[in-house]
Amino acid sequence: MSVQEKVMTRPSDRLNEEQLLQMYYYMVLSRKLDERMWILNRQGKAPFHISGIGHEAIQVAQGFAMRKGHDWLFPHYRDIATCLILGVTPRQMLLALLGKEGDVFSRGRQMPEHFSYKPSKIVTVSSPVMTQAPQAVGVALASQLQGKDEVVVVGFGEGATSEGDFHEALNWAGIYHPPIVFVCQNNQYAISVHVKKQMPVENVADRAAAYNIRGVIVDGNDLLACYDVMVEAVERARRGEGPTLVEAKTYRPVPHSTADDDRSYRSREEVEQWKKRDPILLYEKYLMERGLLDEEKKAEVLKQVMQEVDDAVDFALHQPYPPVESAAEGVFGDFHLVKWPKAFKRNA
Amino acid sequence: MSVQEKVMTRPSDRLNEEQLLQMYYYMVLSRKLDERMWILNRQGKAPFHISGIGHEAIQVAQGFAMRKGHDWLFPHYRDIATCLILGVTPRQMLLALLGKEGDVFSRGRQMPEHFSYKPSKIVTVSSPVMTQAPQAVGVALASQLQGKDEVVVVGFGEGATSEGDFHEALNWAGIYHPPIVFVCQNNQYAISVHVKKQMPVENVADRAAAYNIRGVIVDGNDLLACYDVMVEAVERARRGEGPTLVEAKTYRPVPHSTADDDRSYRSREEVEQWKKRDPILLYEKYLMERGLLDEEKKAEVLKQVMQEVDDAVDFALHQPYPPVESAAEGVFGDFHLVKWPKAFKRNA
Amino acid sequence: MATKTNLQAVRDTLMEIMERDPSVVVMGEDVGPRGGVFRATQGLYEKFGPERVIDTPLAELSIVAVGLGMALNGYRPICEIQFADFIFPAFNQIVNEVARYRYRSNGAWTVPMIIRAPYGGGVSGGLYHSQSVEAFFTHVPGLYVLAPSTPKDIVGLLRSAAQAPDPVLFFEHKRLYGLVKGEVPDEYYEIPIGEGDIKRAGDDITVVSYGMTLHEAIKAADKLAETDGIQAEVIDLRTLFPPDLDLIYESVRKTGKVLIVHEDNLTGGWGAEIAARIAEDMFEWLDAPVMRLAGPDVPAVPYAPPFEKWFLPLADKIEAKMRELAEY
Amino acid sequence: MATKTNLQAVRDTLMEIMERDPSVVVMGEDVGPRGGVFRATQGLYEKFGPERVIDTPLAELSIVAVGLGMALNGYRPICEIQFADFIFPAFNQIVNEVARYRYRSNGAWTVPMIIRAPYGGGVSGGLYHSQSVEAFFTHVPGLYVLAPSTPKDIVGLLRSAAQAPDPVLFFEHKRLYGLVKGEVPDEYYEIPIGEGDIKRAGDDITVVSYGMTLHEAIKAADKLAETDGIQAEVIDLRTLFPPDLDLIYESVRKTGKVLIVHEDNLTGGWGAEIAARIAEDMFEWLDAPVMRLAGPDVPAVPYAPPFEKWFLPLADKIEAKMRELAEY
Ligand SMILES: Cc1ncc(C[n+]2csc(CCOP(=O)(O)OP(=O)(O)O)c2C)c(N)n1
Ligand SMILES: Cc1ncc(C[n+]2csc(CCOP(=O)(O)OP(=O)(O)O)c2C)c(N)n1
Ligand SMILES: [Mg+2]
Ligand SMILES: [Mg+2]
Repeated sequence: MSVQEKVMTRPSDRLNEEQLLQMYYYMVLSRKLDERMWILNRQGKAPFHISGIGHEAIQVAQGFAMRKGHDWLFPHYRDIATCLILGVTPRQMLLALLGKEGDVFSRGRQMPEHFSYKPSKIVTVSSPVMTQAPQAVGVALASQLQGKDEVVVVGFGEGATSEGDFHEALNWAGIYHPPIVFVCQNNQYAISVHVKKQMPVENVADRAAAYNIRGVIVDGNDLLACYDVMVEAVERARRGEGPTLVEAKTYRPVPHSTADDDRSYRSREEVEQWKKRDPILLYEKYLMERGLLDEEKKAEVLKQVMQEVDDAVDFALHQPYPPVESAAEGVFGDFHLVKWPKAFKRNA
Repeated sequence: MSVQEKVMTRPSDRLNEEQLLQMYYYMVLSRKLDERMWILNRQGKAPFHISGIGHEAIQVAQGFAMRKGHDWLFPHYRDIATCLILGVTPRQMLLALLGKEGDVFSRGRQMPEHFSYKPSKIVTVSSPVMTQAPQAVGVALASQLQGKDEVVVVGFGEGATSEGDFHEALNWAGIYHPPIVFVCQNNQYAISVHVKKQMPVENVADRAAAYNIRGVIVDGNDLLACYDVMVEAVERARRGEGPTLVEAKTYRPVPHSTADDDRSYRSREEVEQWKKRDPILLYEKYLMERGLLDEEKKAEVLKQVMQEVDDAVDFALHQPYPPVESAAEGVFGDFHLVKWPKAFKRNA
Repeated sequence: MATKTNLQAVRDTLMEIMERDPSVVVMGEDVGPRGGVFRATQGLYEKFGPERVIDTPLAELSIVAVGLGMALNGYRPICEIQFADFIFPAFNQIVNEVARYRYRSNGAWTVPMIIRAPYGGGVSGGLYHSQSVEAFFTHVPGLYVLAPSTPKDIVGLLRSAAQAPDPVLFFEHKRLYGLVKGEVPDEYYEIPIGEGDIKRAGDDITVVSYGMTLHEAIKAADKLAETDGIQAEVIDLRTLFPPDLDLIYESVRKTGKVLIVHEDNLTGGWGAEIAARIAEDMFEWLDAPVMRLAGPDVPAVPYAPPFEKWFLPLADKIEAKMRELAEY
Repeated sequence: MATKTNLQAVRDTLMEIMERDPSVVVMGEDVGPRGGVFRATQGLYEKFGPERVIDTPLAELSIVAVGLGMALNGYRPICEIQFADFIFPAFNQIVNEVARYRYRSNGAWTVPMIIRAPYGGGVSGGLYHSQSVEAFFTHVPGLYVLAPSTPKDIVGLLRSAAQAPDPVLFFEHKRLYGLVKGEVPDEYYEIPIGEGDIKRAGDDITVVSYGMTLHEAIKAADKLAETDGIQAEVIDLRTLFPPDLDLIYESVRKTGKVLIVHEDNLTGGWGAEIAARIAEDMFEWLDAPVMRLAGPDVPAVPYAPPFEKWFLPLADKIEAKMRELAEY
């Protein structure tokens, strides 16, 4: 096989023009939605937002590598782009941002970006980091035992890998080989803590060997490189060839969240340097080189995106909050075999 | 340097006859004491015992590699031999077995083999496995920060490495490089669970690479091999050359504890096979080959050991239990800045 | 009617549940060929094989978390924590995750699973094989907490737990495993979660308990009836959350006096909540202060036999306290 | 006298303690150059450097465990848990280890350390940045649990905590960090652990609280005095364990009526223990049932602004409950 042929077997080579432009569309949509959420926060309209900016390449890649509604996602809290691809609408994102009625993630109970959308098998996110990893192993184990061909994708940051949950999840994954892909978005910081203070090895993926699973490093700002790695990992898992730990090297060009100020822990030069490798810039360059994008088309996409964003914001701002009584509901489900004592006043 | 010279630089080559026989003495003492504890349990005199039998080579090795009273030990609960070497007496072991007054570990509060002896810097053992590992890192970090030349040795079984604490401890150790030696006594079983169900890699020591620390595998039944590895690890740590994860491959030829029955999970053949590699047998063979031991000397050692064991048992059986009021003491220390409300009846 | 020990009740009911419901898996340390360190899962592995009876790595956090994940994807896991003392590595997963999945997803994601754990003292287990941990969980909205202590109640409540759409903590007192024997009806029955049980009728004082101290309280009550003619009504909470206040209040309306007994240490124990509820809701009915008798405020049950006796609220101590209450 | 916010009180006192005691180290996530996510450790890194102000890996279990180890070997660590909600990964280390070292080694090994954690709602933190977790720890023998809520109390209690020979949990209400301002005496003082404080005198009813609800209770009391002429005595527990029952009982002897208010959910909250104690010990003095007002039994404070208001026991709800009690 010639080098040329080898290259042509990359999954991304099988993407047609429409798909390539769809990916671009989701990158821009995610970015613009995200930027607007920052603005809404700065305007005092949204109490909090945690951002996916700069992480869109790996996020879009994983979304496209998955079978929508069939595979499972335990998202990283930055995975706005992935969730959009899997079926969450911009309106739903905004409703969650504001805690409004219609928030499909939690009906106003959770902070923004705590995604949850059962029709898309997006499993509810919580804030304590890394708890989702061993849970995702459980879902994958269940798929395996039932002979289903679902794959589970679970995301997290590099900082979270210091938690014991990471080790336990990978250990189980190594033992049972369920269909799971661990995706680490290594953006080099856990809030202010640089990855060099976080772990004594260069790469998170180097740790895969300790669990006898595949570890792969990819440029997390290069969409198609991410796509290739993700498709391979997902399809291997589907074929029963076991778990992969993917490490996407990336950067967070914005503060950790709207509550953060990153000037105390890193230089502006470092941030500016990385902005030159913005995943959207890189992908635009690629598309332009391939002749799939020009300024006109760019403007068109942007216009469409901004319409969606405006619509979502407008819609969400005008929705009511959920009725206050609803906050007390659903701590337990209905169950015919539970007898709630009358005298036990549930004060909720 | 010739092969011969290289061989002669092993730490064990520097051991003199007396030291070699002392090591033998401790192996036998630990074994005989341990066997007697089983008997006391079977006689209904001791509620529980967890055994070091078969693990004496690595335990004696680590004891001799440490500076007594200077280095710290967070023992594995099987480390009877190590504790004896570091200064715990057979009488104290027996008092702890029976929960009698004079038990230096806990004054009757903890189960047997929950060692603790501050004069020897043996830190109090608890039952939840692996909790000690990150604690030991803290002690080592404190030594490092204070520029002390103490080394911390921390022991555990291979099963316990599945706990998140293991990962967190090694991660910190890799980041800070404090003077610590992790010693895993891999006896291939965690109660009934074989190591193959416990972890997806062949060796615990293989995991050291994930933390950028040294990993060393040693025949855990070969005393002098263990000694060489332990001295090197301890002295490297002392010289500031960082942590080592030592994996001593061994076997538990007895049930997990007096509460276990190992026939449900492994064959008698397997156990018998391993008994042929009993660390005491191997070491006796070595000493005999070197002309340091003969049947007469063996009998002499045994006699001395049995006297100590008999004395300890006899002594402990005749000691009283601690006064019952003492069970209520020492939940908190005296502190001039705490005002215990009079009306707050402490029901202890 | 068959006579069974508590242990047999657990084991037989697990067997029955697994036979009936193919989505049930049992997972935990040594639950496979070893049959559990208390033999509570004995025979399951042989019958259902390694895919439904899973010997897990030594890692409680992930026993619970992997169980949770399986519950999301078609299974109903019964996770065993070998000793309740070792449930704390899984605390984050239970409190922040298992208990909150339903609420935080507004009912979209639910976690039907059981976490079983042997608890309690009286077996020379020292500080780390004797703990009572229920009060850490009864405080957490989103968890059912059960602690039956007779074979009949174990069977009936385990059957109910195995149908619950929400997580259930199922605590089994390890000292009672072999100690308590009782009749189990042959016909199928369930005991609703949240229903207490009067284990001994009486109308002088009310005693509320569960676990080992329940049995001690019954002993004490019988003794007291004999010696002093005082008739205590002994209520077995069985379900700790939600607690059957209806039953307790009914009894208090009759007796006006109530004593709560548990093995867990007093301060912040589950008895505090029960006492606070009675004191508030039944204020007008009370002829004496709501009293509590519980384990001392030391870090769990110490090992030496006299210490263990000192720690545990056994019949003699309960009897004395009952007398004090009756005489108030 | 300087006027400080709660946050400044924490920060300045940490600075002072580190200056005075070279064995003190501060460790936690983002406590270094970032100065903590709430800026409670701002300036420490610049002053004391990376050996005494340690940015740790993102791992609460080992923040506590490594701290414990350092405490064994010459240091007095002040470990920060970034949000109380994230203390649960360290639960095993705190409950089974930190709290038990002294007792299990019969006093040979001790653990002088502080674990600081911002807690509580009112900052749009949703289910995982709003939790009150104190009741999980007040139940555990071997831990001091403090929750001061004014600058003066924070300074005085943090100074005491930093000299304790045993572990101290130090909870700081995050909503109050910037909200509460108060005077801090210039001269050095300490506040003993275990001493409550009457924050508002009165003799009609007694209100016991701590944290944010303490401030709300004072507001409610002032309002009630104005509108109804009812004088409530508001007691700030400050130290949760051991609780100053002396002070409470003295007040109850005067008022005969007591209300306990906390933000943590009602069932199994720390108020249960306080209520149970009062109900038992002060039975003869009570003219009304011991009442409690607390957060609802849902898994923590939900996010949407109206939900948050619904959850928190704010002044209006407290006022209504006080009136109910006064009128009983
Ligand atoms: C258990 C836990 N501890 C602390 C936090 C607070 N916290 C939120 S995000 C974060 C940093 C996470 O860093 P990383 O895993 O690298 O993900 P990133 O935010 O960089 O994508 C921290 C410390 C948390 N959410 N959970
Ligand atoms: C956290 C925790 N979970 C479970 C147990 C029960 N337990 C005691 S020893 C043991 C097996 C330990 O195996 P390993 O670490 O290999 O050490 P070994 O006993 O073989 O020396 C188990 C499961 C425990 N002590 N602590
Ligand atoms: Mg990061
Ligand atoms: Mg082992």
